[in-house]
Amino acid sequence: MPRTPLEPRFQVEYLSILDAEGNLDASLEPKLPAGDLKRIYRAMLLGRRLDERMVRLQRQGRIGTFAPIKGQEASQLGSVYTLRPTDWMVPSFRETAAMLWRGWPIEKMLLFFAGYLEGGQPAPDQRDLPICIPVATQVPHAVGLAYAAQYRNEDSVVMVYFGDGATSEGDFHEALNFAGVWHVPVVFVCQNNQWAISVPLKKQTHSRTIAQKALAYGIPGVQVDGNDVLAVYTAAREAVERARAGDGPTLIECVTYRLGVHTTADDPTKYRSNEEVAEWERKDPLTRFVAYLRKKRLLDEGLEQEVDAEIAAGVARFEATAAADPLAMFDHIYAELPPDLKVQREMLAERLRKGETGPRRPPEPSPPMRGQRSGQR
Amino acid sequence: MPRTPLEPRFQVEYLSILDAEGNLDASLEPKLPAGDLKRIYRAMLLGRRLDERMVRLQRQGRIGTFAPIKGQEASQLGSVYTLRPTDWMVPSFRETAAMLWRGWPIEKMLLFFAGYLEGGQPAPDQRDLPICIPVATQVPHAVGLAYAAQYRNEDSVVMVYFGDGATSEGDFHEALNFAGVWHVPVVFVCQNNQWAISVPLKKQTHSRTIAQKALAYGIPGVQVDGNDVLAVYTAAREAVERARAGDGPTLIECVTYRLGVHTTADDPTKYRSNEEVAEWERKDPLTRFVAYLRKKRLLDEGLEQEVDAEIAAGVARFEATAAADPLAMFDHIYAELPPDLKVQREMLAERLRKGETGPRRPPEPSPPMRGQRSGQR
Amino acid sequence: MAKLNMVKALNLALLQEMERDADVLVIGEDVGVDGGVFRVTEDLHRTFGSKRVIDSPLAEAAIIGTSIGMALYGLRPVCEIQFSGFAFQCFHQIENHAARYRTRSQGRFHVPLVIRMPYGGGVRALEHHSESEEQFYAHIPGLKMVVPSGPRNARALLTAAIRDPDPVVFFEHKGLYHAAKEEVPDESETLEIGRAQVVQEGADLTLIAWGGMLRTAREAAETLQAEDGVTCEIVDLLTIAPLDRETLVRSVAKTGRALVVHEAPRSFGPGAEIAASIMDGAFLSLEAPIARVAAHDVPFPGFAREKGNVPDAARVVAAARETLAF
Amino acid sequence: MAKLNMVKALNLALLQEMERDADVLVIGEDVGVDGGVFRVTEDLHRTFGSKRVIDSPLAEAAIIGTSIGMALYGLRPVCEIQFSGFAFQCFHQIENHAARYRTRSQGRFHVPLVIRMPYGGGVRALEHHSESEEQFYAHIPGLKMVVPSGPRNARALLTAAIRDPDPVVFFEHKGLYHAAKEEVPDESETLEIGRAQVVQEGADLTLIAWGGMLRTAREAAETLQAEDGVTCEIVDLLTIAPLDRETLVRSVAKTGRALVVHEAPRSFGPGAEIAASIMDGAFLSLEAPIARVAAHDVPFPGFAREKGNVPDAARVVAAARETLAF
Ligand SMILES: Cc1ncc(C[n+]2csc(CCOP(=O)(O)OP(=O)(O)O)c2C)c(N)n1
Ligand SMILES: Cc1ncc(C[n+]2csc(CCOP(=O)(O)OP(=O)(O)O)c2C)c(N)n1
Ligand SMILES: [Mg+2]
Ligand SMILES: [Mg+2]
Repeated sequence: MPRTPLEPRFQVEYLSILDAEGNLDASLEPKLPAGDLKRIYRAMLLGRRLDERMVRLQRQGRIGTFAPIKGQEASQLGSVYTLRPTDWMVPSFRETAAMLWRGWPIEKMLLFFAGYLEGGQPAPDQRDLPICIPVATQVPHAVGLAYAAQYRNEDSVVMVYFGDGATSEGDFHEALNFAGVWHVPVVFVCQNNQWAISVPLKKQTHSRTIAQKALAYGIPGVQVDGNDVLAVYTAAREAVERARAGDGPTLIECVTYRLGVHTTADDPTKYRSNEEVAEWERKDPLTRFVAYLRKKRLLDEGLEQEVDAEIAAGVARFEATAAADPLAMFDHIYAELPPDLKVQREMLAERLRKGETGPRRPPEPSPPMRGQRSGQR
Repeated sequence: MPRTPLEPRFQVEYLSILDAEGNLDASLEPKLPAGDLKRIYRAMLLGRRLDERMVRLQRQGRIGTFAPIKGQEASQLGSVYTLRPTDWMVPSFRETAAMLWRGWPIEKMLLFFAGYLEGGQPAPDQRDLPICIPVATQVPHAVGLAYAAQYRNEDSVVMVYFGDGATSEGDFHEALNFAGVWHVPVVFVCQNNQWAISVPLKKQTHSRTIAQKALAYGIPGVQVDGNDVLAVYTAAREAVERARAGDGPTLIECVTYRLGVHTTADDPTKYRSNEEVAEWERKDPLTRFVAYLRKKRLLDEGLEQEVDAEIAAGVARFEATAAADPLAMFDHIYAELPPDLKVQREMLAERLRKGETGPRRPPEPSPPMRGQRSGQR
Repeated sequence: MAKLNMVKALNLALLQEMERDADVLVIGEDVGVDGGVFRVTEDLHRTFGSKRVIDSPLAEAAIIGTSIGMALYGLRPVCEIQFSGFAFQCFHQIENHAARYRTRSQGRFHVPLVIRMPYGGGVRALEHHSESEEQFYAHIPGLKMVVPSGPRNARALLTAAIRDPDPVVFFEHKGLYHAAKEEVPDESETLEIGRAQVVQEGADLTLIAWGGMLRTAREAAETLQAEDGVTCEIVDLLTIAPLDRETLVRSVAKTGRALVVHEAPRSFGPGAEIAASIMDGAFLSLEAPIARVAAHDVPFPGFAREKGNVPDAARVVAAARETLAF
Repeated sequence: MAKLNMVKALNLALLQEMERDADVLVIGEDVGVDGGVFRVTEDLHRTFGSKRVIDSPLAEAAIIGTSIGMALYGLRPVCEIQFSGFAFQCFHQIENHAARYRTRSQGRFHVPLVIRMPYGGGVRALEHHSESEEQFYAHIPGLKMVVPSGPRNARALLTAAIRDPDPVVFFEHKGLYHAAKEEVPDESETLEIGRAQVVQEGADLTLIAWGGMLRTAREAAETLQAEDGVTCEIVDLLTIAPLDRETLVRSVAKTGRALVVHEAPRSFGPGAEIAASIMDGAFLSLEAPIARVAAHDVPFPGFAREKGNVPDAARVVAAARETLAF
């Protein structure tokens, strides 16, 4: 009767297969087809190179502020690779590499960050939600999609991405709690990149891991080395299979690091040391995967050039896009435009005819998904 | 390197000292002064009897809908007893017994449920927040109070009450997460009475206990027999001492039961069986505490009459309250009434003078904090 | 044809739409076994089971957030927020997402969602159980905001809302739930969202109201007719947004005078847009400023004082006389 | 006296109020070490430490909710919501509690809270980073809603807001942060909350604007003066709620014509209350309907299309000419 520890005691596992030094735990090595290993690496490289290119485009003012992914390629590809086209992918705002894998064309990504809503339009058959900016608000959408899949007796699985900071939001909590009660096929992928803009994890939550937050919802939680694409893949595959088998949701914490700026409007030197960054650069997910593939003789020559050419072509298509027609802002408000909006549209058309106003890039400096630094600074 | 269980494994304790059969675990028996044991029992009895009286007052239409506490007296008194007057008490809407202990006069409680805001006014020196109706929204207020106490280097502790259903709200999550990061002196008391209106705990969350939700915030969580006033007291004292010593927040889950209706507008027969209720009536917190006190020869004669007299006096004072002056609705909006509100006040005064309108109880049937049943049903 | 109160009429709309379309489901706190705290979803769980009539955990943001996900998948969730006073908990999901996914995805997705909420006062309820928040939803582009005034139009509008491909916030006045019974046809019928109705023709003054205030407007009109020989034209707005300016302007162009009555606080309330819109469209016909009779700019004062705050017929009559005498 | 942009001016107000009153503290996402994403709280953490300048976890509802608790205790938290587009996450804490504790506790408690938010568009930002939500706060009784238009009044109004015993929502237009520098006196000064300012006298038309739209109104006034020989009276609202109807009515009683310009969507927007209030107070002086130039009733269309949505001087001039020709 007295003080009884409740059994079973709760437990969270940490999974790592390929460490920063390239050491492999062969007993856990997943059996992935050579072709897939190559495709995964190519996608990671594409993400890395496009990221670098986008930073330049932003500096040139050709796109607005965006959130680079450098350092998180393994977390994204190791997880998204486990999805089928009929599964759903629900991104936050830092999943460029995963979104490209899911079929988003480069030019759409660029259009999005150039302020064109067209960049947020998924293909008609594509089961991806557009980029979601309000932190954690997409998580309940993923749970709803998973409920609908179950309701329709389809075996599709939903994978949703969010950051460590997102776990502090009420929406994260409510969504995981619903998922636990409903036992729906959803995989929660937290890219714990150690920072929420300038706020380090220890200021974000007092819990030792993000994974253990799963215990609050009675669902499995696992922590993986997010820079180890094999470990991420292994954890994600387990979670996706569990979901598809009807055994409910899983929370995966990918321990990774944002090697670059939070967004192109951010100055990380204000809040973190170069030593810390250097420390994590040694754990670069690409480096260790390259070492692994080299041992397996799976590294193709000229891959970089190939990837850069693909990026160049995408940028060219983006540059070729016509200036945005302002009237299109009335196209997708309601299924049918109400009378007053028809009038507003007509008045804008009138002004455009008179040349009173029109689409041109305002003079202001290019600012922020999360703020802009003082020009003075 | 591979799959490593993270140490330490997480653990949640269950605490029970005096069981339903009145068996005592002497090794854990708290050493409470006889006088205090008597005061605690008197307060539990007062809560129970006032509850019964309020149900009658509501049926007579003399007060509106309210939330009875029957069955939760031990959870409330065992915890609130551990507070000093200089500590803060933050209620939800079902803490009548705890609020009386904190010094709220009976007539104020009645006024509140009769639709008089005066019933929500704490005494000038009283460190209690008024009843809070939106579920879980008071929890962050408690964390803020605790932060302020720490900021001012005062050693006051904050105790906040909420239900099992409240743990599903985002505000619960965000508040506990902040408390964990800030390490502030707050005690979270969840009265898990098994039901959120018609929703049973198993539909509320898939976690085995509410206590284990503390693991998500890296704070201690304990589950206690909420119908065992000695166990609740022991857990609460530990938590309050921990908080006062600067060792941070605690989540206490009191496993109890709402023996009555959710509110006087509720019909529990729609969603739960009489067997279940009977089952819990056998675990009545008063019965076992009476047995305990009888063994200790601490039961006073005529206590019931005394308590009923106190209630009668309070009801009389309530009945003696003058009709509400409508103009008072402008008294506490801002420190200074803005010009337009002065005008609105003047217009109402004018209408009252003309007798155009005035304070009278509208004809509608008395409904709900949580809804009203169809008159037809 | 059956005589139903608003609760039963709404229940009928839900039942028939769920029978008609397997994608329609109901979700909210206590909407299943309990049948909803006002019994609007009574017995639906018996007929359709707990997968289609979902007793959700206690979290408004997730009720709307997960319903948005279901809607994106192609389902048609009808959400119940137990009281409109608790809908601010999910306001971000409504404003950030329900109202925007069609635009954000450029038509690839849309959100056929209905969000039902009991609203309004005069029912001796506490804080957060007596307010009128229509203004907050009316100002959100991408949403529609509907408020029925009786059993028959409630049933027809809810049916239309469920079939509408876009998100509709649907307010149900607590005071109307059991107020009056009306003949409601057995076969389902719809009312066009976005159309106001002239429910009484008149020559001297246009009274504009919706939901619970329509009764008040009718009462006032009777008094004005009887005591002043004044005939009022009464417009039942039914849809707050998109606002039917055409009907409002046409009426005031005829009467030259208008009075809006609502339960929401006066300042920055729905009456302001209605007054401003009428001024835009009927300026030259206006013989007096458009009057607004509304609650004071105060937080809910407690039901013991509510009578002095929520507009009643006497206030409307007094304001109407001023407008007529202007 | 120093020439400061709005960022530095706001920073000065915070610095001086924190020096003046140990109960003033700052809380928000990235307000500490980072100095805020717009640098408004720059260096405050160095001066006052992390207990007074709190880098909070990422949760708006708890930022406001815990700040309410601090305010109830007697502290004076100045909260930063990183962008006004994310304030709906804490809207329930603002509406349910910040605005109501004084009333609920009948004066035993009050909530001396300031909620700062960058708002507004025209800065090439994404969704939720470019909207103008003042209307939502203006309609909440118990709140005050302030929007400065330049460095000096921003500093004076923020100082007043911090000293105000009641909750103040304080909007800062992103486009103004680095737009212009102004002389700002070294010693702290305040501006009365609830008072609009006539910033330019004129005879023919009253232009009403605030925040980022004041520039637009001034520009339009210059064009109208130069090209049409029309003199505009410009009212800088500064406080949206409680609305300074007296100043508005006095001006329009003189000019007979008025035009409101705002970035928020037109329908059920702040312009409606302003128009309706002026009609109430100056009906007989009105020579034309009060014009409203506002954003369209659409969700944010993306910054590539923003130019066609946010009002600019050309639109104001065109609308003004219609009003003048009415
Ligand atoms: C609800 C909300 N609040 C604030 C912001 C501003 N903001 C954008 S990203 C970000 C930090 C997110 O941190 P995390 O969740 O760890 O994701 P990361 O950026 O590290 O990938 C913040 C505060 C936002 N977009 N949404
Ligand atoms: C935010 C919010 N949503 C809904 C309600 C309506 N409501 C009042 S009490 C209640 C159930 C609360 O359950 P629990 O937290 O377990 O507390 P209990 O009533 O069992 O004491 C609900 C849904 C509310 N008051 N606030
Ligand atoms: Mg992060
Ligand atoms: Mg409960």
